[in-house]
Amino acid sequence: MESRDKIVVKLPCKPEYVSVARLTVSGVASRIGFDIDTVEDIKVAVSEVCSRIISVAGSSEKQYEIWFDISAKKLTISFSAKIERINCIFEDDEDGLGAAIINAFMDEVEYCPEGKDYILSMTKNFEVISCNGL
Amino acid sequence: MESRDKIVVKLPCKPEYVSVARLTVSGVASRIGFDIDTVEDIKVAVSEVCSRIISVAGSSEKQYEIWFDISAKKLTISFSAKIERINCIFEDDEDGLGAAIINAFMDEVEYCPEGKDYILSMTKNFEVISCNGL
Amino acid sequence: MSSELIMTSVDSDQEAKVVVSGEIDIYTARQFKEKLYQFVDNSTKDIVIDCSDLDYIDSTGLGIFVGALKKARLTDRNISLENIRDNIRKLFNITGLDKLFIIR
Amino acid sequence: MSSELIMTSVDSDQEAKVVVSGEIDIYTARQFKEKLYQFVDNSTKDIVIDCSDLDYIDSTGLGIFVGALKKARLTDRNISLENIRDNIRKLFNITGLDKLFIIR
Ligand SMILES: Nc1ncnc2c1ncn2[C@@H]1O[C@H](COP(=O)(O)OP(=O)(O)O)[C@@H](O)[C@H]1O
Ligand SMILES: Nc1ncnc2c1ncn2[C@@H]1O[C@H](COP(=O)(O)OP(=O)(O)O)[C@@H](O)[C@H]1O
Repeated sequence: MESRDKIVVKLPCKPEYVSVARLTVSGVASRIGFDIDTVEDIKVAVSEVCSRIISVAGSSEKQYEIWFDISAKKLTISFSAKIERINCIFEDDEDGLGAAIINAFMDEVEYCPEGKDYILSMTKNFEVISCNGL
Repeated sequence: MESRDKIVVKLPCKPEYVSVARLTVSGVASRIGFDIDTVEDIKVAVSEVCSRIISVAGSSEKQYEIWFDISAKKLTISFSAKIERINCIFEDDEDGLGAAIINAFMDEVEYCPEGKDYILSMTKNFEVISCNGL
Repeated sequence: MSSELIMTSVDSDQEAKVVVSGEIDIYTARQFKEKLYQFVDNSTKDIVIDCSDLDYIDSTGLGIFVGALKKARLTDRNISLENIRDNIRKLFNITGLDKLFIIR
Repeated sequence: MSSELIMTSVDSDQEAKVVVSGEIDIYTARQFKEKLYQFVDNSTKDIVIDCSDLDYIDSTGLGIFVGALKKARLTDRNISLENIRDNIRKLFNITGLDKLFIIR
């Protein structure tokens, strides 16, 4: 598999389509080689972000996008949506259940990106054999 | 469910991601209420188009898009890709196995759209009770 | 494939039991919340929720479990969760909710 | 979830049998084609393909079955397909390939 593939999914800000996001992310994560438990974790984390976007979007007429960036070492998933006056979608809820789940399942999470074209970005690394002298 | 939802998936022109398209279309079709057999049919038809696009695209650096248009009466799935000099992706193969499958499973197929922003479009109707005097 | 949620419940002399199957997410949550809260309100016994066929739950769903527990506690009752699958059990551990519920 | 394809084969005195499981699509097709054609070339008996665990096949995969049959016919042999699931059987009917293969 080459080093930088991109996949994008654009969905309406409606609760009924979060299941579509879950299926797509499962497909991507398993295809690129994550094991079944990790696929489940990534799916759950993505679903939390989707739900949050839908909750804060305020209008079901809006759409959001999920970007998958696939490289040899990691999968980065970014979300974009035109949500007015909101930069941090998990603001006031950083110790909530949703954020706790995302933090536990992803390796890196960028919650409040400044001046970026996405509103949240998170990364899962492929496991690599440690060379840290262990 | 409201009358016109749109979902878009953008994928690399690479065989390994056709399975992602299949999962996504299964998710969409089942979410909007098609029965399990019809979901399978639509999935198979979409997969045929994806494979064909990848075959004629010529380069795995390209991307293609699948557009889902959801209305109360039907699901329309359109495909777009920047493929030079090709307007009809099933040209010379209209009696091939792929086209036979698509024709059998979808209610309408537009194979060679002229002056459109898609290269193929197909529709599956929700079953409706016939009022044709039957 | 489809993420439907089914909740069935029995409130007899012996037990107050809820069986949830399918997926509890932002789409199915509202309906689930209503049904579960109503069940907790109408029952007078400790409640058992059987999760054998619960495939998926998100933070919205977990919040509803917590809400139901708070309701139950108002009348000194408890909620225990039965037959939770590993993927869901993991969520209870991560969020610390495993310490709130009786899990068996 | 993952659309891997597994093909195992036995070529004994009694039978020449291939078991395919998983998904045959544009991604897994090339590898499948090589293996199946090689098996047909190396065997001298009629060939049975067991499709019990074949979840999915697309036109590329069907084309490979046809190609294998043409190869087999060159030496007067046949290919029969066993235990095809309904969703895949449907594809054979639609394409007319059900008349080409012995399906049982
Ligand atoms: N570890 C915990 N122990 C007890 N209660 C908790 C715990 N984590 C969350 N809760 C409670 O669960 C409910 C839902 O949590 P959360 O999803 O974070 O709330 P919010 O809806 O504000 O995002 C809240 O009432 C919160 O206080
Ligand atoms: N109904 C049929 N009966 C016999 N052979 C068929 C039938 N349909 C297709 N074939 C053969 O199957 C092979 C693959 O078909 P197809 O996928 O249409 O070819 P292509 O690769 O040109 O698209 C071809 O050799 C074709 O002649």
